[in-house]
Amino acid sequence: MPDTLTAPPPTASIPGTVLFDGSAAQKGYQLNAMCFSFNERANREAFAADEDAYCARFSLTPAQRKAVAERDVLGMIAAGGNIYYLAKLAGILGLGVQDIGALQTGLPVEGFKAMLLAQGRGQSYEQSVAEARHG
Amino acid sequence: MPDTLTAPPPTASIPGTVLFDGSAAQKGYQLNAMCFSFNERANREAFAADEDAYCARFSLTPAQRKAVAERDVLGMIAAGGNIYYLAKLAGILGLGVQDIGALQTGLPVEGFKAMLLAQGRGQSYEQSVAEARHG
Amino acid sequence: MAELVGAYFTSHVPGIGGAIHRGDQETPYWKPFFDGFPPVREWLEAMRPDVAVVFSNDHGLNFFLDKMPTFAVGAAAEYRNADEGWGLPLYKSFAGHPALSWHVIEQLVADEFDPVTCQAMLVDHAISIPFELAYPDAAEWPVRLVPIGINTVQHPLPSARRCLALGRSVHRALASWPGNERIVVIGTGGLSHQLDGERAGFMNPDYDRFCLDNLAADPDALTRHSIEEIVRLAGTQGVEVLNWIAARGALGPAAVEIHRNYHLPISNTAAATLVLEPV
Amino acid sequence: MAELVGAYFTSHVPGIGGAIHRGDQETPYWKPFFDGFPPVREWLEAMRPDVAVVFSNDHGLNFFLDKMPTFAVGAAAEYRNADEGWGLPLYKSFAGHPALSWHVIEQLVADEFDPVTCQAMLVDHAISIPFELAYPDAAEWPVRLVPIGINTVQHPLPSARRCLALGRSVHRALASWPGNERIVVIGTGGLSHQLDGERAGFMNPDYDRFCLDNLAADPDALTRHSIEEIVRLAGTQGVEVLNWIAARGALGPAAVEIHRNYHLPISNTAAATLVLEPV
Ligand SMILES: [Fe+3]
Ligand SMILES: [Fe+3]
Repeated sequence: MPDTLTAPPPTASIPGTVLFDGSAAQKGYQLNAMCFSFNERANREAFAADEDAYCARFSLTPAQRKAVAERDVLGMIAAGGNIYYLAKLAGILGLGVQDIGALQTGLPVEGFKAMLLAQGRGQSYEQSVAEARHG
Repeated sequence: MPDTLTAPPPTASIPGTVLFDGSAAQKGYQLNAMCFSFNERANREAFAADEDAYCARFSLTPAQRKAVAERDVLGMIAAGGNIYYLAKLAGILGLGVQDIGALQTGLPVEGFKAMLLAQGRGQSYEQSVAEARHG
Repeated sequence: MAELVGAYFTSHVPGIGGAIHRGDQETPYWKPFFDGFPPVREWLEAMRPDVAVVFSNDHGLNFFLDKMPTFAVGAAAEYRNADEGWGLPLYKSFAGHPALSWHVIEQLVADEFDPVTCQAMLVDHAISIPFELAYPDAAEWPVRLVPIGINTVQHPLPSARRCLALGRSVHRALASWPGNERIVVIGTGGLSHQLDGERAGFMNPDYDRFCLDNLAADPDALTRHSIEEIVRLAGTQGVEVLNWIAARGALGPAAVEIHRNYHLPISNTAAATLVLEPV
Repeated sequence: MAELVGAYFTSHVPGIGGAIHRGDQETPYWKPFFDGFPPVREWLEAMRPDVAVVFSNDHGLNFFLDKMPTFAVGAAAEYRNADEGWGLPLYKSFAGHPALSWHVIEQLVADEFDPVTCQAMLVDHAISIPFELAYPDAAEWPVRLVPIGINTVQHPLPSARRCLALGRSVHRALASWPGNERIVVIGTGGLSHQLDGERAGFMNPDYDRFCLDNLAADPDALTRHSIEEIVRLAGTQGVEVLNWIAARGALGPAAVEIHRNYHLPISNTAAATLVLEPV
């Protein structure tokens, strides 16, 4: 079995990864509820028309409001956002999954895409990220 | 173990009893959806104001509509009604659980109540029903 | 370390709420039922639980047939009662205990249960009435709530064996909870009654006694009957005994009976009240 | 007697729908992925299934955190797609097969699973895209749908072992179904990918190959990893492999690989396509 299958004990945390568990689900309820509402076009338009008022309607926490205002995806996740729901907000903001990936990794979008393509050429994730980061 | 604990094979049907199973749940969906809507006062008032229109809004089947129109509880159950939801309709119609019991057993309400009290004095259900039915 | 002080079981017939509202407790019809509660209140006063893990079933308030859970675990910060369709006065809200709820959910999933997790949940008379009976003078409930719902509405229902196992998994969660709460387990509903069909009004004291006699010492005895057999023996709504069985599992391996009351009829129902303590 | 013709597995990345819409199938970026599908289509044309039992996960369309199921079984007469938040053109609706759905539910509950039963259910791209790929020219889907949802959104997720057991219970239901339908099992999602966090963009062909190599002959091998280990190995959304594992269980004890395609990246995802037949 290759090395990448040797998993450490489950208590060890996973680098660069937040598990959306009960604690996050509790913390992020309002933010995710707002994102869930974006399944309806009228709600997306209401958000776009008055972002402050719409966030207030869902009682976002200050940390959530700040992360949304700053388009800070890692901040949204730290504030309990779940990517399956956040993806709907990203759509409103005109961000695709690669834009979001770029924002979270700190890579430029083209760098993030190149990192994905490098993995497609057989490079490891770590190597691909290192190259994208440092040329 | 007393005799009343000797249960027959599970395939045997239970007298005077309809299990609300998947088949009933499927058949009764509209009727139960209407009854579920009665958790809101405005819906109860809409039903009371125009029963035909309200039933039509929930696409009741003809059998369901007929049973509701005739306050025929056994008919509602045969049409897929579930007692936990039907109880809300009964409330609108001014019927308590003993009124419903009377309607379903064919006993007068006082007879149904007497049948319950007879069980409280230690008589069997069968005996209590027989007495209520034939004096 | 948290302490599991015991388990309290009671019927939850909606009409009980009406009797309380009217002050009918001492009337001949209601007295034999309400007389079962002073010992419950004294016991609770002595035990002073501050968390209640309550097994009950929804009565068409919180869930509909569009998405009907087998087991639903509340993980909300607050649980409100709401209009159940009869326009009655609302019961008091409950504060939740989300951290303990999630701890229970983690244990359940680890033990191969498949709960629906509810960060928002309404509670109906099946939860409110047992508290009205237990704390008649409370301005607010002295316990925080972890509600666990069991499907008794739409067949296939989970088997008695499955519900007992569910309760036992909850017990493991409570036993490993690092907080210092005093926890009471509550099972509500039943005992024998049937509201629907030509057999409406059916009760069965023999089966109820079998349940009451075995619940403390040999709860597995209650799992010998299939759901269909329980319906035959206890009536279509008598299957609410599943809530009792699960609550008994949550109490732990060994238990002793502290108090029992049994009286019928209350409305269409054989009403029972029971207090067990772990040993 | 119903016949279980085999199982089809594929990734369900939303961007695939965009590529189909734009007609990008032959572009250098997409061709290696779409080239995996002619064999799937030929196989389906030969097998002519008329029912599809599909294991997938909801992406925040049908369920929210207020009431989040571990396992959800659809029992609707019709399943509509709906706006997932991006205002994209809607996918075609599916006709359901309520009788088979209830048969599956009965088996699951008998086998001590605790599903949510959904007489109303929306379906998202995780179900629609596999059909767009399999039947690109269909005016309407040639199969009726029994959708089974697995929680991959909110931890605790059901373990791989639990998902495999779920699938095996579904297999027992299909094996005892008295109809004469031709049934295909479908698992959608994965393989390795991670959309969220600083590790966004993570893929792991080693783990994917481990899954693909073992799924037919030794699916229990995939249950050796805990959920946390799967997240580490496959990424936060790579846990969608749970849908594959459950679908493999539903195929029955022994299976052989008929077709495989694997290509990365498709969007942020390592995309795989697989067809298995029972032996
Ligand atoms: Fe009840
Ligand atoms: Fe997905």
